[in-house]
Amino acid sequence: METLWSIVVGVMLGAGIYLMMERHLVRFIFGLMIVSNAVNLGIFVAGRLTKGNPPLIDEGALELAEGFANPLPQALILTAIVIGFGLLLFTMILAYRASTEMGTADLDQYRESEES
Amino acid sequence: MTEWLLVAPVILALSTGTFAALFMRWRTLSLVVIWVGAVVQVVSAIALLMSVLDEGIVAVAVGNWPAPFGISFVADNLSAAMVLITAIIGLATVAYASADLALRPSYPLYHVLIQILLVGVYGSFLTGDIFNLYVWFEVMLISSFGLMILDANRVQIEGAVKYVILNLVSTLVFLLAIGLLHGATGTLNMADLSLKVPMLDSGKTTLIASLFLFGFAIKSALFPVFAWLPASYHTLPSGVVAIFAGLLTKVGVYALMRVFTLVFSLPNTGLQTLLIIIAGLTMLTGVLGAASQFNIKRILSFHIISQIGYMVMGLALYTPLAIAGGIFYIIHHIIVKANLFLIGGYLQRKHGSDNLSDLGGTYKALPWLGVLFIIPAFSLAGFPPLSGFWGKFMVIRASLETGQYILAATALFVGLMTIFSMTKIWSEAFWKARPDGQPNEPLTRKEHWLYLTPIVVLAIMTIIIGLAVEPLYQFADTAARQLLDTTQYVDTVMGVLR
Amino acid sequence: MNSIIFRTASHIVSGLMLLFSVYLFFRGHNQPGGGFIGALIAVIAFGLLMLSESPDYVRRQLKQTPLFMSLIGVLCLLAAAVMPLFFGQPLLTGLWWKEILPLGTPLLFDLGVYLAVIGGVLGILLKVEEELS
Amino acid sequence: MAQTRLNIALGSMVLLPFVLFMWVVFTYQPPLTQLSWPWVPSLDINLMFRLDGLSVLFAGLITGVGLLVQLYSLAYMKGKPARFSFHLLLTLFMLSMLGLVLADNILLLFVFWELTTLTSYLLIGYNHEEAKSRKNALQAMIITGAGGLALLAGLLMLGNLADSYQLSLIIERAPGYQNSVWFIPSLICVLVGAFAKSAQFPLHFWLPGAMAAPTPVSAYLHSATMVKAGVYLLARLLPVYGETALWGWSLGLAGAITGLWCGLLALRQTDLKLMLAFSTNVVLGKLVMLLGIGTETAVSAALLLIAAHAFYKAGLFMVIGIVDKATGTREYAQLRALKPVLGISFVAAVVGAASKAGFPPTMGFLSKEYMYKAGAYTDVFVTIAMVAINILLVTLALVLVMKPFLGEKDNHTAEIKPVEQYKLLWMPPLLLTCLGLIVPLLFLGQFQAIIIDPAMLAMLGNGSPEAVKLWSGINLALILSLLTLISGAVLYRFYTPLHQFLVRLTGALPNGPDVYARILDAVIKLASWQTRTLQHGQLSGYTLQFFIVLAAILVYGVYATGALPNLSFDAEFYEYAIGILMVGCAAIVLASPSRLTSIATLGMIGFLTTLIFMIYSAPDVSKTQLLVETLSVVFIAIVMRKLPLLNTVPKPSRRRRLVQLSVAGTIGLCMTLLMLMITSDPLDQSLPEYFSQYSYPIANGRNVVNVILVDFRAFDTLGEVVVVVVAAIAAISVVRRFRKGDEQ
Amino acid sequence: MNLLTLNIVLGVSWMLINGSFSIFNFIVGFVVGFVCLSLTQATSGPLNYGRQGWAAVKLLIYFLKEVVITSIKVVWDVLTPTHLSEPDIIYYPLDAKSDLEIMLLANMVSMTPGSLTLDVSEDRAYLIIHAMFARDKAAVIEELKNGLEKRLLEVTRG
Amino acid sequence: MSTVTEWVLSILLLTGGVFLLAGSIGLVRLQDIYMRLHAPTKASTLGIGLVLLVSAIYATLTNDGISISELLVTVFLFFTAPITAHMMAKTALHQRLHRLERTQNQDLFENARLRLSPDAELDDTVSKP
Amino acid sequence: MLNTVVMIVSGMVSLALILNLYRLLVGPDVLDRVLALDTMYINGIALIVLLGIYFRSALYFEGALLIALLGFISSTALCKFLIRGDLIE
Ligand code: NA
Ligand code: NA
Repeated sequence: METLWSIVVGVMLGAGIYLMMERHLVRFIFGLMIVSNAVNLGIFVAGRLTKGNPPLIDEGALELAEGFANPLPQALILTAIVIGFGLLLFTMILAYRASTEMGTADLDQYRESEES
Repeated sequence: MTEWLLVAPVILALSTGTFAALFMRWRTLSLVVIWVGAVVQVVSAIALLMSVLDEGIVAVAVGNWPAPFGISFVADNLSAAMVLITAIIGLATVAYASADLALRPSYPLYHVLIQILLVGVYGSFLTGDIFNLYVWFEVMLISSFGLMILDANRVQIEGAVKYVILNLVSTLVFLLAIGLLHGATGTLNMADLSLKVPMLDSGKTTLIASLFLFGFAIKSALFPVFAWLPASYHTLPSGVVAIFAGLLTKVGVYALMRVFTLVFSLPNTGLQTLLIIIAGLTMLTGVLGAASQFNIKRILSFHIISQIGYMVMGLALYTPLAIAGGIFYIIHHIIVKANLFLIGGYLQRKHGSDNLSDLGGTYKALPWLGVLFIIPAFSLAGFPPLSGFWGKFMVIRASLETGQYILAATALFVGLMTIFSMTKIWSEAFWKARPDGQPNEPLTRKEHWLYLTPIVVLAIMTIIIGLAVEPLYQFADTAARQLLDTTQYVDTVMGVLR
Repeated sequence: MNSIIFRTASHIVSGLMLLFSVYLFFRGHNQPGGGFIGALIAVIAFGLLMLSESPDYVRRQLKQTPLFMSLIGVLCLLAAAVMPLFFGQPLLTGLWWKEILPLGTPLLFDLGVYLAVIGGVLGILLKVEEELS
Repeated sequence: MAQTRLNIALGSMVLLPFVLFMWVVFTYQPPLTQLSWPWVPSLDINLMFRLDGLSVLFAGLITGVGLLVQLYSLAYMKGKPARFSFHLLLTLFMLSMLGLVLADNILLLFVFWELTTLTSYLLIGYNHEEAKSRKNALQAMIITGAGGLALLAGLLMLGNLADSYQLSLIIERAPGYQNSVWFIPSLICVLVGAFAKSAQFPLHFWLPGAMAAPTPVSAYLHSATMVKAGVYLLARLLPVYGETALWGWSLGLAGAITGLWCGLLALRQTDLKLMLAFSTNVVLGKLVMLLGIGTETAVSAALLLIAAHAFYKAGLFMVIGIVDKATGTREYAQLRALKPVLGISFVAAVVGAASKAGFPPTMGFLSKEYMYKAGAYTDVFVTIAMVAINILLVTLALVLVMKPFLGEKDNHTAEIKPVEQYKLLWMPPLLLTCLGLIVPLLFLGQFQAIIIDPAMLAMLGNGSPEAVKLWSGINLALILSLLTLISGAVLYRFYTPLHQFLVRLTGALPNGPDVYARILDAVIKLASWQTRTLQHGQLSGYTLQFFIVLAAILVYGVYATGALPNLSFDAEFYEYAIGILMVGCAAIVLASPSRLTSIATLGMIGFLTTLIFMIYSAPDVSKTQLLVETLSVVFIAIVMRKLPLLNTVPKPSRRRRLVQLSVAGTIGLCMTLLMLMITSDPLDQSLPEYFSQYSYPIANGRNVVNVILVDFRAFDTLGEVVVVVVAAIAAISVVRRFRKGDEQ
Repeated sequence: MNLLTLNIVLGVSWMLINGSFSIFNFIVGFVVGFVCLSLTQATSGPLNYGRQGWAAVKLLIYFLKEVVITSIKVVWDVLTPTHLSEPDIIYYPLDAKSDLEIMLLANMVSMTPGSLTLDVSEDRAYLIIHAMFARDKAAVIEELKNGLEKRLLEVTRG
Repeated sequence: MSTVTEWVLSILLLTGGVFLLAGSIGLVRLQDIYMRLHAPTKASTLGIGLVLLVSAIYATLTNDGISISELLVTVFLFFTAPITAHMMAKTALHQRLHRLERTQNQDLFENARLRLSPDAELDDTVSKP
Repeated sequence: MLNTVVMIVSGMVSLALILNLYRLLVGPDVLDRVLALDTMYINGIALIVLLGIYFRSALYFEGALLIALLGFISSTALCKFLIRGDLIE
């Protein structure tokens, strides 16, 4: 399983990074979203995959059933998703503001600040 | 008591920020909260430092979960010193911002965001957990985003876009690196990692370490991934850029130092030579960048990069003297660079510009400001016995001792170019005759002192650091040894049991 | 553009969603759910109301500004974090009062998450709707 | 009131050199007095001072000349702005200089060395509203600063050689260094530093440039003190390096070239002050040559010359200052017949010039005699160079006296004000120049006993071989001296054609300031070019740059690793289906020119990710992912309306697309490899097991993921929530008070 | 139906999602539902709760029957190659008055195959329906009047 | 669980599948947006309803407690599907999307768009497409 | 047997999803894509419920409820945006 998902993560990362290198602000954001997803997935896969045994302690039991899924990467991903969400929201709204101010979404035309 | 002291900076700054935000409508109350908070942070940071000096490395298991399972907060010499410097810069910024930003529409929010920024910085310095470090990095990053866009104009928004986009790249890679490191070792606690990483095969270690190096390199603005810094810093209001310039990149350097000593031992990653080259090129490109600029903030921004090179040089050489030099340099640089930006901001406020061509006549009009400028400027340029000389001296000596002659020569040349830049500012802004029609905004007495007090205090600190080298060297040396010999750190962290 | 059908239905659906949100929040400690998930559902519920009525309507129903809500949330987090310090325990140690009710500082903590996230995300949503439309 | 305070301040600063002079005199107990306080013992940098013959000679000159210059300045600077800071800087400079010559620790010496650079920079740029002053101050700063940094490297290496920074220890351990690899590099670095400070060719030009400073500064810095710092250092380190051939060669060559070339340049000048400045270069050249020879005679000659030069050059500078003050010009073309008005100055000038020319029985004459003696025993070329240099000095001395003071007035001549009414203006120069005459005539024995012998002892470990005498019979040196004087006078006869020739010659050759300016210019051009290249302002270029770096270090890492992981295709068909769908969706986003399709596809990707989390036992994550994804899509749909279409930005070129593709592909591939490597080994289970074990009994929660979030790792969550709240505040601030209409 | 009913529905829903039917759970659900409603509702009406329960059950059964039967018709049209449909726009005069009545009716109309609510006219007099098989407009209207709307109004008006 | 139940469940499930598939086929095959709205709204909703019903019964039979919480989803879907459809129809009207020529009373589309009564006279300002 | 049927029905639903995908890509109008997306939500829920039956787990049901909620919200929100003219290509 990990082989498949490692490959998928690699492809997604590649696709996202490709988009992040583009000139259109929106394409960058698309890339950002894909890479965020891929990174979360990467953490998940690196923490090993388990099918059908979520880290929930059954009623009456004191600990998780044998062969439980590793809860730690899940918790990490949750934190990462939330943080990524906050950053993404900010980025999108900044993108709106920027493209409205500059009149373009072409990142290469955002050069005013660096002209002396 | 340790339980309190170790978490106090984070909690205090967070409470300060939260209450200030709650009382935002009552400006005075909000300001009182901010001032009290900032002062208390300094006090608590001093107490923390004393306790570290007293007891050696201290640690606390947050949530009372023992070391590899919960999150640890740890303070060794390096972290405690960084926390104290941060608190001092935080207080200085509060004072300065009270003058510099008071007329802006979002004024109260600046203070709130600065506090949250401090939360992130303190957290980064104190945490003993690599994922927790990521979280604090993000806290810092998002509040820096916020500070960048408050009341932003067109150019500032543009700078912010570059800052945000390029920093997001770093963040994502950093996060991925943590995930993979966890996948390889099954742990996140840095002390625990330092025990488990050596068991990995070298290929994995090198690759994961490269990811960390890349992520931190962006944060600390190393060659060739520093573009975000000169693209954005100069657009910021001075009250903001001083804290950015002083702290943010240094958190990146701190992270490099921590991770590449504790988690990965730099020589074992196969990246040492690379880092040495990077350090040299960072110094060089930064200082050359500054040589081509004619705007105070831009010159200073490029100089951040070149100075970062010295700090990383300390790490890259990986001897006690070199790392002590790097640490000494960080401490010196935070104070000096923040101060230079504060002075630049004062000039900008007074004369409506920070372009060298628009400035002039300052020495004649405000000779004491000239003196206040000379101290940090020539300290940055490495003139003995000011603070900047010592760090430089240590890393250059270390590089000679390790046979890195080219690196030493580069460092010396960069020193010369730094002199050139600083004298350029001095010559244009201070010595040159006042240009015709230069505006001169009168400041109220209160504003005047809010501007000057932090400048004076930081200048005095620069001198004190320069003169009281012995205790500081001892301190940095201990810090370096703590970094290089991780046993004490690991024992302390893993020893805090439920 | 107004639609009686949509408006009437959205009130019901958003009520249901808020209920679901509270439910998920409460049982989060034992079953999938928790503060963040609950909060996002609540945000979506309010978002639905915002779409069918107006951002202003949602603000009036909330009575408090989203910022205030999130600050209260952060205060809950801080309280949960600091409280154990006064009992001689490290920061964020879970304190439980099982004898009275299954309550503990982790629940207060989760409540903080819940409020803070609702306030934060809803704040952006309302602002964006107001400014961009 | 303010005036009184100023006077008190000035008075105390004037008195300070005197006090220090007295302190030196009374503290010094020949042959050696050492003082020491700890400063940075861990780095072997301590406040160690050493009063021996050499340092006392210099300390005496520094404080003595310093006192006179301060007095002279009181008169000279009267009515000028910022007098207080002028005197203050002068005092600070003097203190730095004093520290330099007294330091018994090479790093302490370096500290003072750099302080003299800094204070002299501020003094040279005293007339800072003039662009030329600023430029020349910077020039001096850069050159001596560069030298200083080289010196630092040299001293560090020397310290490592000797395993100590303590000067006396280094000298004590001296003979054993030659075998070390650091020896020659340290020698070179030290020489660069000393040459830069002492204005040796080709770095000589900063010194004349420094004449932009007020005349008292020139009189002090460029006669007795700062420029001698390099000479002092060479003299100090003579026992360490003097044995090597390189030392002799480089010092001899540098000194000779400096002496000859600067002598010619001095003759070419029309500004009297510049002429003096260049002749200072000449003297420095002579001193360096003598130290290069390094024999006892040469060292005595050098010591005599140091003292002689300090007396006459400071005096002459002051005289030029008086002339300048009286007439408002220093161009000799406009100066004639000053003698009647500036009589005392004329006397001082004549005495000073005599010493400069080596006319018996002045100090200058003495030093020249010894110089020829030293040269005669070494090398014929050295001797010829010495004679030639001294001939030039004689001519210069003649020009200095004859041109301005004698002759008849004509209509080009400037008005002369009677400035000699200020006693403080003429007394110091007169005293100084006359010292050059009085000492050899009356106190020669004492001078040798108190100054020369101890200094020799300090440098060479033994006193001078013979007593210094004015008359030692007719010998080669005397003949050469005579020859020198006659040749100088002859040369003065042909001064006008010589001057014209020199003007043409120097016009044709590259001059120092130009070369300096061109180098500086080239560095700044290089800087601009590199900054344009690295900091080009195109954001997509930056991201590309960043990712290329990432790809490069990953490839390096993979290359270093070499091992290929083993693959296992054990997934079920629906897993493959989801995987393929995800890849397909990613491809659609890459290829689609439509925003809406892209957004919908992004939604799909998010949804598929949700499915993955759901399948692999992560219910909380899958819910969160779903919610976040939906909200993200909603937000992006709202924001998208205000963003330009995808086709508003030009399509990347084919080449660029290829680059992007290969960079992105490389990173993706490397990450896949890394993940495969990681997942092929088993994961340490101690953390999950701990969580499983304690989640319910202690943390009272059955949902372990939630327990981790609110208890085990609650601190993460705290930070995460702060991020969300701040993101909200920031995002709201971005749009607040801003609408599209606000632009107008 | 009014807010209280809605509140009770929410209370029951709470029990449903909790999967445990107890008084305590219902009370909790009711209270939570109350808070949720107070956050989302614009107006509140007076309490008027009668014997609509039975009518509701009757409505539900009728509705499900309609759905199943006519669904098959649509499926047939979709799956067969020919197109039997004769689409039309129908203005259906409303007896239902309150927001809730109109909404429920519109929903049910939409869910019964063959007809789809497009909108309600501004003056609330008509339901605008898109019908797929509208050979006889009047019949369609009549069927709705006597079928769904009558039963619905029995539920809402008691 | 008896075979009969299993048969019943299987048939119900299959029927559900058929409805779901039919809804999607309708989405592809039907000729204008108004008619395309009919198919998923009804058939797919019914299909998912059946699948959920099976799930509920199956869960009730296999677990010890009764699991009717799936019914909540069903109710929710039945409640929201027509509203979504209504919103889409409204959008289609608003955008004056292409409509099948066969549709009778074409002129009423504009009335519907403006939510006017059928007999209302459209003034000149409202241009018909 | 039920498992086999579940597989068969899953296949049918997958086919339905592919048909939706076709409509999503073909359009012709934005609204058609929205409708396709909405239908995909429903089919997605069906798949998840089937998964729940297959794995005999009740955990998937909540995912289904969530998707139902979100599907409703997104579809109506998209319509709202379309009517407002927010979504222009
Ligand atoms: Na940063
Ligand atoms: Na910085």
